[in-house]
Amino acid sequence: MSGTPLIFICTCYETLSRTIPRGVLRTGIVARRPNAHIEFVPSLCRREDIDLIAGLIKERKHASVLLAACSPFARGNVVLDGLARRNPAMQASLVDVREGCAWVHGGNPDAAAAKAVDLVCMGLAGLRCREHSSEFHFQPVRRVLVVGAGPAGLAAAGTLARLGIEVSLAERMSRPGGLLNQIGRLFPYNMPGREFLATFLSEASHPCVDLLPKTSVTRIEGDPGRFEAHLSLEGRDMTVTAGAVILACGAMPVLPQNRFHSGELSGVISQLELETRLNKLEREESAPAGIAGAVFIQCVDAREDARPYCSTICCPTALKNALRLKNLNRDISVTVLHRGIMTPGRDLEELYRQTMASGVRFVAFSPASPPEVHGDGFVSSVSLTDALSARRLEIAADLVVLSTPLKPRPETASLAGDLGLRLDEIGFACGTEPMQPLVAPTPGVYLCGAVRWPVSAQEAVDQGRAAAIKAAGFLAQGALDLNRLFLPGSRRGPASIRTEACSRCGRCVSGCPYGACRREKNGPVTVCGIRCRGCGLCVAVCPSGAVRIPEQDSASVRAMLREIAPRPTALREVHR
Amino acid sequence: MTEPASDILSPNGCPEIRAVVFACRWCALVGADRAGKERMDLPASFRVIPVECAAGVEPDLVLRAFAEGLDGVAVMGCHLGGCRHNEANRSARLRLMLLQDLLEIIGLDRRRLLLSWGTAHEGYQFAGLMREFTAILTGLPPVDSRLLGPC
Amino acid sequence: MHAPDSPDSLPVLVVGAGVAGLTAALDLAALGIPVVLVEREGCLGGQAVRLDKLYPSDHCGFCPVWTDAAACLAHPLITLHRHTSLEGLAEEDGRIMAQLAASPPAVDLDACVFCGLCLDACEARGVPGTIKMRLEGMLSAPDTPPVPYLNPVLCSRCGECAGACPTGAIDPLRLDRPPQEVRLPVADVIFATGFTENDTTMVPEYLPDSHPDIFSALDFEAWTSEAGPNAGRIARRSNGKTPRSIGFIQCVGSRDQRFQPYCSSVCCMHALKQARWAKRRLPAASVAIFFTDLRAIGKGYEAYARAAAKEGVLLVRSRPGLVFCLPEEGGGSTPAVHYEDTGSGELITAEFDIVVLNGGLTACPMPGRSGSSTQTGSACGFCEEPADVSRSVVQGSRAAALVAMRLASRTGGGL
Amino acid sequence: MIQGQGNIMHNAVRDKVRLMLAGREVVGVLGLCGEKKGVVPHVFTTAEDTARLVLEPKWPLAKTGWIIARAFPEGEALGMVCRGCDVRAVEELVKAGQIRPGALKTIGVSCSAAQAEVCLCESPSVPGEEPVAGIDPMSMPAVRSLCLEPDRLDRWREHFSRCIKCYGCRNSCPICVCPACKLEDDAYVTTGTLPPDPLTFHLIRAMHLADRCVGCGACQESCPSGLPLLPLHLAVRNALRQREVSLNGAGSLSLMTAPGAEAGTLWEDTLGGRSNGRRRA
Repeated sequence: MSGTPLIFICTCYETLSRTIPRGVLRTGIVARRPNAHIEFVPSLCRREDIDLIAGLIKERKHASVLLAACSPFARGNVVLDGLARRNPAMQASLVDVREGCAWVHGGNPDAAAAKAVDLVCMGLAGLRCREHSSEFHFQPVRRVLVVGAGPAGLAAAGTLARLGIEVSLAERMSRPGGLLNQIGRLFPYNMPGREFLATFLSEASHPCVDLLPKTSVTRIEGDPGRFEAHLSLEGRDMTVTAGAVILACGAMPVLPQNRFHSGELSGVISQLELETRLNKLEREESAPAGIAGAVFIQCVDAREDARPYCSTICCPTALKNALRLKNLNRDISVTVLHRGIMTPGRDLEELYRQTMASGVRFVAFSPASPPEVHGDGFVSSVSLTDALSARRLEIAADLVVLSTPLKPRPETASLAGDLGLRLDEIGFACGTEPMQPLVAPTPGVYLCGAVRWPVSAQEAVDQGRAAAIKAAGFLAQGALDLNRLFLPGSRRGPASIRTEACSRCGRCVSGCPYGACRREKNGPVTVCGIRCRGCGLCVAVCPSGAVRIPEQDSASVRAMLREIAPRPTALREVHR
Repeated sequence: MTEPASDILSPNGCPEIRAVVFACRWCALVGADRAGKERMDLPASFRVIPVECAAGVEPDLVLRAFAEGLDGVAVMGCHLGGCRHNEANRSARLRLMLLQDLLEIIGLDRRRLLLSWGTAHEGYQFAGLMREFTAILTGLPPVDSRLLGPC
Repeated sequence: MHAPDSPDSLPVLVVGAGVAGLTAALDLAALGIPVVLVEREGCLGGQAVRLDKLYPSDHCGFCPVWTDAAACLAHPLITLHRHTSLEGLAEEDGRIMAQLAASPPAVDLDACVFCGLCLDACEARGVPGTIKMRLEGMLSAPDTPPVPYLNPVLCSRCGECAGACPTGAIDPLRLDRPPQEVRLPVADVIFATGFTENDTTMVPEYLPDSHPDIFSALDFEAWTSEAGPNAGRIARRSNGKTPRSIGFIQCVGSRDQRFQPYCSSVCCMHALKQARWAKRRLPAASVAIFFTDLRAIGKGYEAYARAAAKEGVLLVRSRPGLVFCLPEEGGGSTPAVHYEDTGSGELITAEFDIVVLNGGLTACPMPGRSGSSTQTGSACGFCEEPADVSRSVVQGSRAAALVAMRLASRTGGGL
Repeated sequence: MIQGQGNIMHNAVRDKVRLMLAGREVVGVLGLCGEKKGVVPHVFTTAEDTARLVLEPKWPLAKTGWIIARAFPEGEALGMVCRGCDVRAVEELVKAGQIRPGALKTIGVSCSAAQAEVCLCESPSVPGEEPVAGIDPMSMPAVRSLCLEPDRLDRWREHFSRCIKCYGCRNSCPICVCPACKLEDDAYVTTGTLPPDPLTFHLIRAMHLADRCVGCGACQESCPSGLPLLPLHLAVRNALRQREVSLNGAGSLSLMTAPGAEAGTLWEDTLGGRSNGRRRA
């Protein structure tokens, strides 16, 4: 086994040689590495080329190989990955002498040649001090903990069960369904909430799903693949071991505390209150008694400085309930006071149009001059300035419905803390925007439903399914696919800490963006391999040089710097 | 003006400038790659070392680079808020800005350490930075152990 | 795990490699389910990689996407067919048979090594400019570097380039070859065909395409993108000058009974994003958005809108009735917007150096989606329901989940 | 400092020490012991012994205290009569997990304003004592001439060239307690050269101490070649503070905590103009 690496220089069908002649390159390298094994090849990236060089390396018994070719983004990665597939144990690294050198210095061939030599020597230096981190495997527990049995949690559990994965479904309340239990009808198709819920309840009632009602999650410890969740079932403590966690603990409605005289004027109620009343009326198929005019006020306690966000679902909910009122009694005059009706998309816009067609009146107001609710004991009227016509309006009303937003649940923060999720400024949990909104930075942790942002029931179940398949995918992989995470083509292992050199100062612990570095109580600092993504922050902040990324060690970087360092020249002599 | 402008010129009329670029492979490395694909003509003064994240660049090794006699070091990462490693580049920025201050304190020009956050992901952006950087370094004398060694 | 040679080891067909399609493909492959991913265009990422920036993170458009694109290219279980579209689905002895039409371009991306030898050969022989190095797609994701593009009109089919190409990647004769029909048995189908921007000429009152400074939203994105022709500089298309004012008109040809009754749901945020970026790059310019309802309802969107307002983006609740051109001093003309200021009720005519029309987006067709009896496959992304990136990827995963569940129920038990 | 006050303070401290010893809180109290030739650090274990306890001159004891007390088993503690900087150093050592909280019980003695002048110290007084006016190091000529004057490079060159690489600065530093040190690692500091390459040897230390330095000046006092190390460390600490304040509005000194306040900050670079937005020919 020869220690010196075999160097393949791809001339890309001699196009490289136009700028950097083979001879110059060879002499340049040999001048610095007298016993370098250099092979010029016209191409590296065709399958047969890769087979060829893989064979050559085997027969010449080289431990490592350096490819001087095009950029990893062009074809370089194809070659590296191809080699890795044929011989996983081999140390291969790539330097980009085409895009990175010949093509950008075409105007100055001498400099280009000198740089190419530098790059090759840097590659060799890097290979010399490079360590091969061992293949990284982990056996995840094939069970998923789903926190919260609302629509999102139920859908997630049901999906996982059908994919043959065990689920522990922890629900705070005595029965599953979450907020959906209080909703009689769902926009946009006016589907009965019970019916909708039933489909997902039946999905989740599956031998694989272990539903734990009246259970709250107190703490989640452990690492991806083996989380230890501490639950309390009516005060009784129990532990669940799960490979992945899906956070679906939902959100809670804000109640209109004495806004618009709610509480002091009878007839001023919250949207949720109206919902329950309508459910009752629809069950009894009776018309609402003593209501001639109903006024909905949107964006109560929302989209203002105190709560600067739009809760997404209040507008469609209001439209749906306005329609329900109309359906119960055509003669009720219904007015919706709004700051813009938020019904994006096809179906919701259709709902908006239906509502208008049914005779529901829409009046826009500006937050600067909110509506005023009048009455004495009972609500009598609402007055406001129409934002579109600037006219004053007085609307007779014996029912005023306040649309309030959803807000994060208190337990979200603590669970997010345990699971390494970030919270946004409002307190909802964040995934990895924009491409993986339901995936936490910590592997094996997913979120869905209103815990991330207020969503309709339909969207909640969609997110539940989405989170479920992500979790299933995570549990399916035996070893983390490091290539996708780390430097192109070069498989890289997690950071490692030399305990004898570690001063336990905890800089890496407080610095690590993934919570992978941790210090047990006056024990050594360790790195959790599954969490670590090799960003190297720990290496940069360690004062004693105890941390290292095996494939890009500080020593090798230093060696590369040496190769770049200017050789003594006439210039420097003059300087002396 | 902390350093006298270099009046030493190599035979071909321009000082021999050497710089190393630590390029985040998610952002600046893409820019470098594109500069190549678009076959832009750049000064041959820099050598790129790809890194997984700018947060992984050791300030101590940056100092090492200067000690090796390099005229400049560039660290290029994703734009703040776009880091692929959970905002790791924010603290990297702080560390490296401090390193600039340190250079300034002992009287070296802070511009020797170029920091770029999300300003090099297009070919022309990378090219522009490299040209400007080289131009700046050309105006400064070589940092050499000699420069700081016994007089 | 998914048994490779069971009857259910047929691949799942994913139509469209936009963000939804990519996500669906990756999620399925992660479960060991083979996937065939067909993309009409040459590059992956769909509309997202054509965006300069994404809201609300202000992230570059292509950067987050190409990670997934690269993962798809590298994944052993995902077979990618570029320049291929789905013609229809047929039912054959209980199996879904997909009819694909592959029209490979003159240059085979997977074989080309971008050495540029064909250019030289062509320049020596053919008409100059017949072969150009051009970005595949508007923005080049690293998996699609500038590739030689063979101009079918100029090309004399002399074949010099084919002779010069060391890898046989280029073949002018492919230009004239009709698309090849491919029939492929598949286990299930996921439609992620995305959307196309409506032809704004539909909306006569806004003079679309009649003045170089009247843009459609995606044109404007391309025109001002950092990877685009102006490298992030905002200039007028008519005279290259820096605009003093930019007007964004929302709901153009959408929420409009004449054309598209529904709301495209992404345009409000898109306009806010473009407005903010315009303001960042030209702090002096006055930037206004004419909206019907400012629908910024997603995670962090309201905050984004508030920030825009704070940065001086003028938000006008109004649906302009007319856009017309006024002569400019020193020649040329500039578009002007005629609208009612709903606050005061007065009619205003304001000149804008650039007008951006934002609105109608139409879902792409899903051939064979609605079969004779029931609907086949699952749809996700914009083609199912207007959606932005973060919604599309969720829908993509959901579609993958539904398919995976169907397959699991067929095999009985888990995957 | 007027003699009378000195005596009062002296007695007060001595009483505290006696109390500590009597109460068996500590196995001994580290302090300065007056001898004919001068003073030496000494661990006082008996009440009568404390008669020899002296408070002047200022002598950083934190590192000594750490060396003695780090190995103490649970429950054992060492008292230490020390200055404000030593109190801060002990806090840092606890923060960095280098010593069990409570293993070093400090009896703080404020420095005089005059002493603060010498030490370039901004907080000479210890918590609980009546405050003594500190000074802003960046306003002192000693610091300004080294860190702000145009010719500072030459001054530093001259100073650094006198380094004999004895590691005294590191060994005396209460913060430098790593079992391994980059200053001895060839990957960072070329070994076997004299004077050591200052860019690495001294500046690497400066970087490491930026968010930890307590300004005790032990490094400078222990330097046989009299390198002005204190101004260097104070200037870096000051620079970091400026950065922290400008980035996240807080004075919390840490090289790890990412500035949060400017979330969503966009493109920037250190070359004068923005690099995006203009294609160069």
